[in-house]
Amino acid sequence: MEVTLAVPPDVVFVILATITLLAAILALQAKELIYGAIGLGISFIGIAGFFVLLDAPYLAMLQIAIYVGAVVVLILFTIMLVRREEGEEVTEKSERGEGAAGLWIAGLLAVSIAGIAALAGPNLAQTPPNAELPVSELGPVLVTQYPVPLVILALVLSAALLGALMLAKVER
Amino acid sequence: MVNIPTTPADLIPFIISIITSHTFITLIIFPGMIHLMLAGSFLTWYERKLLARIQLRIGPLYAGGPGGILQPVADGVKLIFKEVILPYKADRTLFISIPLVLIFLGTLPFAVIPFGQHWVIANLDVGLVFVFATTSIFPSMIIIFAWASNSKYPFIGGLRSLFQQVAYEIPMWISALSVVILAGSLNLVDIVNAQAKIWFIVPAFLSFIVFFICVMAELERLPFDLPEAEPELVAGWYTEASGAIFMALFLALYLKLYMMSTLVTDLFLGGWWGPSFLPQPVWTILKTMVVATAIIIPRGIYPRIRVDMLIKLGWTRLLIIALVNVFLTLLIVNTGVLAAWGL
Amino acid sequence: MVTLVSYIVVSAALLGIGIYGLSVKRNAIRILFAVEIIVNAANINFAAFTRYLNPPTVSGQVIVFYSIAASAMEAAVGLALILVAFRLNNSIDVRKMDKLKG
Amino acid sequence: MALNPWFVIMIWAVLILIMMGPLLTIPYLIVFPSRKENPFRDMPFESGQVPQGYARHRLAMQYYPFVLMFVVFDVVGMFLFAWGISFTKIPISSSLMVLLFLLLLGAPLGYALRLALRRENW
Repeated sequence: MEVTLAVPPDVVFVILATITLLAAILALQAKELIYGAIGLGISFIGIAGFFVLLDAPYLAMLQIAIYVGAVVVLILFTIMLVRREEGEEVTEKSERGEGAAGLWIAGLLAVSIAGIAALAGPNLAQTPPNAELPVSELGPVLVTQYPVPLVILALVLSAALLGALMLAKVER
Repeated sequence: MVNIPTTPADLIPFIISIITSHTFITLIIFPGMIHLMLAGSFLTWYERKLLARIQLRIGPLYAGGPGGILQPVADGVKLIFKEVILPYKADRTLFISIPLVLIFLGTLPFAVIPFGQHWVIANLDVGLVFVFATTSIFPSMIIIFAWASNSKYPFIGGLRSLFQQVAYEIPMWISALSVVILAGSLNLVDIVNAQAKIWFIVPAFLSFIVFFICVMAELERLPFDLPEAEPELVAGWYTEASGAIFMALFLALYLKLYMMSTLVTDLFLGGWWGPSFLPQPVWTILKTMVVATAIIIPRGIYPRIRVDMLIKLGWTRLLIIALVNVFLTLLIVNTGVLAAWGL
Repeated sequence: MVTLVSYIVVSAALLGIGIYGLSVKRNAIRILFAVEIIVNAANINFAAFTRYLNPPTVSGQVIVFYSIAASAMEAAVGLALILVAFRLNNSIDVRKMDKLKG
Repeated sequence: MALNPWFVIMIWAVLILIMMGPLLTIPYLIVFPSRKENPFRDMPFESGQVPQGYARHRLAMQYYPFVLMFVVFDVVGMFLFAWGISFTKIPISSSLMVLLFLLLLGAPLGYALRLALRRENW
């Protein structure tokens, strides 16, 4: 019997989903904000794993380089800038059952979306069609088919950079 | 592809077929674990010996072997059995686990870095970006470790380290971009194969200079070792590390040095290409050692630069030179100069 | 068996976690975490749909690319706002950010 | 070999953890059970002084603009890689669009640097 020595994708998917969801919960529930940022980073890495499963390896690398490499660094930096010496300054206690209400809303939303998807499931594609997507596919499409969003992206980047700098600058 | 064993008699051929498979050998022996451990510990000895020679000292001598080459083993044994001191009010979980994460991040990129045509663990299509993505996680881990130490020197050093690595990552990527344009691929094996006729150091010389400077800054080597400036910050972000934690950080840093040297070799110095009287991996390792020597030597020679000079060098000069060189590369590729050189 | 629905379920769960954080948390940085989680939930859906329903083209990946870029910028500006709020109020509790001026 | 490279990388990652894990866990197992509290030994190093005050001070504001610029140029860099691998395959007019993109980003970069390098702003 010939087999390929490979873990079935289902197992990888379940492990990735568990890691991603648990890390996302850690990001929101951890007592210390630093742990929250670490949880957020792990969650991003899990999502990069999903991109790899979805045959988008360049997106996975983009996700890690931009989110884990840059955004998490910026978040850590800001956390260290806004700490007060007495420790965690925001009490996360909910008033009058706000926490329960939020949980209900979020759970209802998630369950309803998942339910609709599951109902529509038989009509959707069960297995991905076999299509080899070379890595170099994304670049030409970005540049040749969507040139206008590119210029808008440049403007958004400039606006964000200058806006954030002007905001954070000490005013005199 | 192997046959799954059904009887106990089949088990032994099964195991043998796994052990002798190419993937297994690459994982465990050559570009894999054993080679990396040897290379990492060899570099610690090599740096000490080289610096000693520069300063007219002898360096490690008594640990056995020629020139005390067993010194890393002695150091390792000593450090493993030393006491691990947790600073007062340090964050215990992070303080213990971050060194392991740093070793992990230092070792992971070797999966895609080739040492020969077939001597690569995983021939990944996005290899170069994989290396850059992995190394870009280092700064956040360092600042978390520094924060976890709950001490002033590590915190200042960690902030400096974060800021410096972040500042030099962009010029590094953009100077690697001209190599990517020349090779037309992100796969490191393809990039080296594209250098069979001419090494990329020739058409992209400015990129090589920028990349090399950025590598030195990323590795926190002199003259860019502000994060661990000994006279000012004791030992920078690993001041509080002791015993096994210190050993892990040390190993991670030297693995990163080896990784970056190999990357320079593969991107600019033609990887395994050389006269064929030596096998391919030997050429890669020889060139890597030359690059590592060039990275280490300034530590014995140069003073440290100031923080504001560091900023200005990284963000104005190097970035602009790298961008200019991308345009030069575009011109070279478009006007067909390279075709005359056989690329 | 991993189908398109599995990805949608994971994405919906992430969205739920994000909405929960957005509605309950008081710490401005945690609210930013929640926003990032929601954006990522959407990104998974784009990549999954373009892989399963539209395979030879990569238009979904292009959207994810722009989405990642935009959310990185959103995080940059959001964190700058949080810095300013901290400077004004000496706190990053969103309950205390209820003054229109200063 | 028919193995998926990502699968090999996964094996590699697990292998690293298996081989390097003991390097750190064994010393902890040896050291920690025998520990007693000792405030003098656990004191943070401060060149012989007794440490005072809070260790995690907010003194990083001067570095903030550079981290911000890094986030922006990270996006630009990753985009440039996507374009760079396909440069020889796309028409030159499309590449001019990328040059426009870079030129549009040049002016804010210069202004941001001017803001960031003035020490009194931070």
